[in-house]
Amino acid sequence: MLDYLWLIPLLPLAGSALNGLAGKRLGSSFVTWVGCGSAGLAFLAAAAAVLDLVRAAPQNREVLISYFTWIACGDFVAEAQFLLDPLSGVMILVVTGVGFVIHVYSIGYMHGDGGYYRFFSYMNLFLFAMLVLVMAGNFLMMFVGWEGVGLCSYLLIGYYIDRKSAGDAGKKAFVVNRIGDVGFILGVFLVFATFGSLDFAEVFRQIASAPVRFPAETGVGLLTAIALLLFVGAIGKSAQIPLYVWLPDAMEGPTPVSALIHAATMVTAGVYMVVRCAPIYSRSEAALGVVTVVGILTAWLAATIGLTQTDIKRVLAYSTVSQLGYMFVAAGVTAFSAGIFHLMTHAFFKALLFLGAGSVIHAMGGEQDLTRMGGLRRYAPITYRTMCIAALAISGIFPLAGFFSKDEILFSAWAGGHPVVWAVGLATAGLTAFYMFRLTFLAFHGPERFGDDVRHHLHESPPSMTIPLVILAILATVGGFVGLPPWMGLGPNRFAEFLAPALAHAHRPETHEISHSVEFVFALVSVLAALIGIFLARYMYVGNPAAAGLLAARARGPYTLLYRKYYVDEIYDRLLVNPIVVVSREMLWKGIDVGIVDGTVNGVGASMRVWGGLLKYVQNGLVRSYASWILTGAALLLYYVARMRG
Amino acid sequence: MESALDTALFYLFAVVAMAAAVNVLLQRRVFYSALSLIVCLTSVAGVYMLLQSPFIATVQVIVYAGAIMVLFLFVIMLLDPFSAEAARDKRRYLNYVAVLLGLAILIFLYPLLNAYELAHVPRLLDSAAGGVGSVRRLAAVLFDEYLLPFELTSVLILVAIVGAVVLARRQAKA
Amino acid sequence: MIATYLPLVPQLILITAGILVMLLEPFTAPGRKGRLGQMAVIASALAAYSLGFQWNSTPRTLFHGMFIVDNFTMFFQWLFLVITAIAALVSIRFNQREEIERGEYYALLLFACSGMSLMAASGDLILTFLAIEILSIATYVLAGFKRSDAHSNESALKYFLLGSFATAFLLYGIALIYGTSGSTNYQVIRDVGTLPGQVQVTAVAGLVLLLVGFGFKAALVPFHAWAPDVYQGAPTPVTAFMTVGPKAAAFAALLRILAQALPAMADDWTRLLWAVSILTMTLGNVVAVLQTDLKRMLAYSAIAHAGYLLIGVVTNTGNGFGAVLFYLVVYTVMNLGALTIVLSLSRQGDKRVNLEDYAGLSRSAPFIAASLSVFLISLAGIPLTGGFLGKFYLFSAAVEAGYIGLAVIGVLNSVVSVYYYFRVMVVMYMREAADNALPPEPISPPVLAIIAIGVAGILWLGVYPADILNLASNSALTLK
Amino acid sequence: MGLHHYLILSALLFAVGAAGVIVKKNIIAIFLCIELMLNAANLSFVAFSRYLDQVHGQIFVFFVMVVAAAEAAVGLAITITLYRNRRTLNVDDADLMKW
Repeated sequence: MLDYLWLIPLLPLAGSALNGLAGKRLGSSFVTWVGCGSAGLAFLAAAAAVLDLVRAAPQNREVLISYFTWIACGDFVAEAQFLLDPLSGVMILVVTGVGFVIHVYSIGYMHGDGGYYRFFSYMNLFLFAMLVLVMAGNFLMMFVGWEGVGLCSYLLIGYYIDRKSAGDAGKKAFVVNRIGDVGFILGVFLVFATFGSLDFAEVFRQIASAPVRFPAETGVGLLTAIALLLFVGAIGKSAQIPLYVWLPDAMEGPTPVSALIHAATMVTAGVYMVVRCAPIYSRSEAALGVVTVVGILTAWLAATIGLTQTDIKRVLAYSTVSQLGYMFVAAGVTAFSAGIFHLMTHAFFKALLFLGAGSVIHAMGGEQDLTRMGGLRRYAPITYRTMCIAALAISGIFPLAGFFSKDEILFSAWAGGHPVVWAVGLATAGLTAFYMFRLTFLAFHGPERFGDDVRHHLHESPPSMTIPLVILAILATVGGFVGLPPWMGLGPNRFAEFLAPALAHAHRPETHEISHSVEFVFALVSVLAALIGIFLARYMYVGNPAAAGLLAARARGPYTLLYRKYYVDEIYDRLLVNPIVVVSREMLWKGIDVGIVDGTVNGVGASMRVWGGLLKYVQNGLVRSYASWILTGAALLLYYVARMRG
Repeated sequence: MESALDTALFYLFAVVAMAAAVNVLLQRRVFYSALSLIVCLTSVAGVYMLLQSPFIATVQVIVYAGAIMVLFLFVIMLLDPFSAEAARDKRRYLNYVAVLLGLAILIFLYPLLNAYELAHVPRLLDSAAGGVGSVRRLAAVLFDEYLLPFELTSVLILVAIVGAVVLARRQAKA
Repeated sequence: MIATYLPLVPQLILITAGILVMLLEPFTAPGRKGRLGQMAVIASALAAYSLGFQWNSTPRTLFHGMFIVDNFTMFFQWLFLVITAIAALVSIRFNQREEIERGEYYALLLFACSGMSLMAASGDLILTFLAIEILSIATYVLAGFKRSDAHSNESALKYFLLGSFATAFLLYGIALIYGTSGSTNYQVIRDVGTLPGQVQVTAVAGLVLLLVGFGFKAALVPFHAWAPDVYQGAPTPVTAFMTVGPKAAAFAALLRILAQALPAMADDWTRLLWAVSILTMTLGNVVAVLQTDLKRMLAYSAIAHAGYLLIGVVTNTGNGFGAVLFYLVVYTVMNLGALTIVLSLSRQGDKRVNLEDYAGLSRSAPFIAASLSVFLISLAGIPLTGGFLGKFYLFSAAVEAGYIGLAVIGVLNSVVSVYYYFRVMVVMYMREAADNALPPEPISPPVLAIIAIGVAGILWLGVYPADILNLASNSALTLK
Repeated sequence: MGLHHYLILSALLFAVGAAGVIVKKNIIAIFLCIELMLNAANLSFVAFSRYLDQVHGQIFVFFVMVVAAAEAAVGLAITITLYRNRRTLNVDDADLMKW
């Protein structure tokens, strides 16, 4: 199978092209077959390839195939190549596997939508871009995928083209991502300037084999600069502080899109990139510190915001941001395999949560407000049960998937000498359990808070939607078993061992052994924290429904602060957008030309418009004025020469 | 070549040329501007004489001051000979900007021109056969070294003729 | 003997065809003037074919070093011939619609092409000057070809007045350089000032004045102000021609002069152009954000692209020059493609070029909307298009040469540019057409074919650029 | 009487012409100012030619005159078309397109 590696990304691309070009004419069943079929086949191909990889001896678990020389100019060479090693193997399985399930789910969810073919075309394209990203053998190809997912997310988030908010959200996602991409591409340039190559293998080999030239850095050196620039890209793509604002807005897309973006693809790209560049990060203490701090802060902040949100998809969105924070914490404390492990389990249960939420929204006829749900378990039993499993998994209850990965991260933080990080992480785990069960109880338990008209058409979703839920529920249950921790006495962590060859070039700090019994105690503590969260949620939302309202009323200030998401959007508006708008309106517009721009300003557009307004003064349409610019330019250039040489 | 007469003549031509050039700017009626420019061109032809380039000086008077400027005057007469430039100026400040920039160019250019060292320029080309202004030598170089540009001037003129005809032709439709 | 002058054959073909078109014009019935346009296309193809024989021949000069025969010349002549042929082809329908069907139009295009080719081949400042004038005068007239339209008049007037103004600077610069080196031949100028210490300051003043002239032709800030107005007012096929042809020609001549004649002043011109490059890309992008007229928006985007191109010139390395050549090809394809679509969709009177007019285009003309999207994505520099690779190659050449700041500003600029390119796509795909909106003009099959080839080309350049990249770096070799 | 005198005179004429392009409002007057600038460059050419004892500079002057004539023909034609459509020779009236 390894010879046909190119099939894996190309299948979705072909599907996308076919659906995009001919889907409209050939009808929806054709679209379904092509769309899901290409994703399914890609999954099978990926599975076959990874199976080959598993069969190979550990030292042979790296396949790098170059197809053609993409760019060759002077000493700069970039091959079009795909890399399959344990790390990308895990990623392609997750991407194609979860992606395929989401595709199947979309058959039911998007049924009857006018842009059915368009939707599947975009989804396939998205898979393609993500696969290019994870299978890239060099930084440049990775950047191609990196930009590609950004572009596709723009198409998918803005899918409901009639809704202005959808278009805005798409634009926001794209612009924020582009800001991150600047950092990324600059990092890539710096890599090239430093190592003279963009191939992962070559760059990492140079780093690992030249400890004198690239020592582990404690201060800010070249590697730190590269790592931090690349991390800016990761912050944008993986929605970390301060660039996380696009992700909650991305809920404007159809729910399967949210599932795809949040669970299996796009947002995990940043984590993947950091782990892929482990040889760089692990040699820079400063970069690791930044990654850890950003990760843990994001985890905590997003979890607290999640406590108060009432839109079911927004709660999930903030939970994604929070869980991504965990993954970065793992990378920050050099527990790279734990980060990827959590990435995988998270893909299972987060996809499940989103699809479950989609099923609820579907059943409720588009309602997303938790305060208008309640008692749904009677109407949608399969959705209810699978959602419960997902909530238990994300909370980290033994023996579901989330338990193993989250526990490993928290323990690594402690073992790596970061007790504060561990403590905050533990508290965040409690919060996570609380808000996930708050969601579950509000939606499925308690009195029904909706009208009769909604009740009439309440129904469980069709099998094409519930079967994916069940599959994902199984994965969320057993997915953690691939990486059983050593303290269970069943041998070393298999998952970490499998990944090890891909992380061979990473710098290993010295660690001290901690006995298994201590590890066991830590696991116990984190389960306890989750249980406290769950019972608190049960007390407030099932046992004593008045308590929640009371608490919100008592702690008016903090509650509003959280409900308003720390006012971050408002702060961004105030600090960045508004001053520009005000200054421009008061000082520039009135002075120059009132009404050049008709009020509608947002984000980048606003600030650009201000500068543009100033520059329009230059471009006043008069030949004489233009001539004076030419003369000014000539005078300035001459002045320079007279100064420098005269 | 140094003589008091030469110097005196140079300053005479230079002052007249400059005065005429400034007058081109000062005149409100374009007709007078054009006439002033002819004066300027003719004085520069005088400077050419001082530079021992009689042929160029002749061409300057006949072709430049003669033919080309007549074309100008012709068009001026055709369109709008004597109306003064619009008194209302959309950007009056541009006048000051222009003077300022003109001065700036001069101030910055002056040291650069002043630093010019004739001795640093290698004399690579012919200094044979007659003076610089000899028509024979002009022709020899023009039709040998500069054959390609010379032929291309015909294309240039052709383009100009086609362009002028296309644009200035009477509008076909009523 | 005759064989020596074979490299001039393309020029002869162009000029002869131009004269022939003019001679045949009175004998061609109105409504059939398209034939003359086809003649121009055929002549370009013939010239391109005859060029092929010169490729990879030993570099040499003709006419006492006036005319340089090398791969650089060939590369640019091919580029210009392609530009001219496409401009002629897309003009046929447009000119019929706008009622400006005249054979002279195609003759002027051919003459302009010959001027551009000479600019790339010239090894002497005087020849360069004449070639620029042939090109400029032909373009002045083309810009004003729609005589009855006030916008077209104004476009021609602005281009002409400011163009001759800039020409005067250029000429004065040539005079100073002639005075300091005793010749206008590039090779001689280079020999006189082989070492930086031998350069006279007066020659640097000459360099500055040359830069003003070329800065005007290539629309570099602050010599750019004419460009948006002229591009907007000119008939759209002429705009398409002007945004790529003369700009590429200006870069060709500039590269030759800077790298072949004035390498001793590299310190000066890299520093000056460094600043000009930053100004140019930033201003172009920032102001493009404000535009609602698509032609005008593309005009500013053309300014911004000149800034990117300048990065490669500033590096003063073989890789940088190769990147400039490659990016010129990419830029030509995407800009011509985008403007071809704009001009084909516009209605009589060059109407319907506003952003709002593109609402709902994805419904009424899905292929065109998709093609335009590809061109815009490429202009924005998104991967898997030629635009991305071109920019990447330029920026990495800059980083390699140590101009990291320049690369950073370039990247930031390309981020800003995404905003306005994507706005067009948003309007096409996410907004409905107004009820009273004019439907887009149907597009003729040859133009459709050109658009399709352009799309394929831009993707090809993005996925498998090796061929063109080699061609470009091969052609840039003679410069260094 | 050194070469510098001629160069300075040339620069003076050039600067006056350049300023004139901005000062003048009549299209033809602007055009005259541009001719003045070309003429200034010519003066430099002839002066250099004389002092370098070369004939080349004078040949350039021929070419410049050809260019000037060609520009004059086309420029005046453009002016005439504009005048036909707009009945004005004021360059400030040509501001349909801006920003």
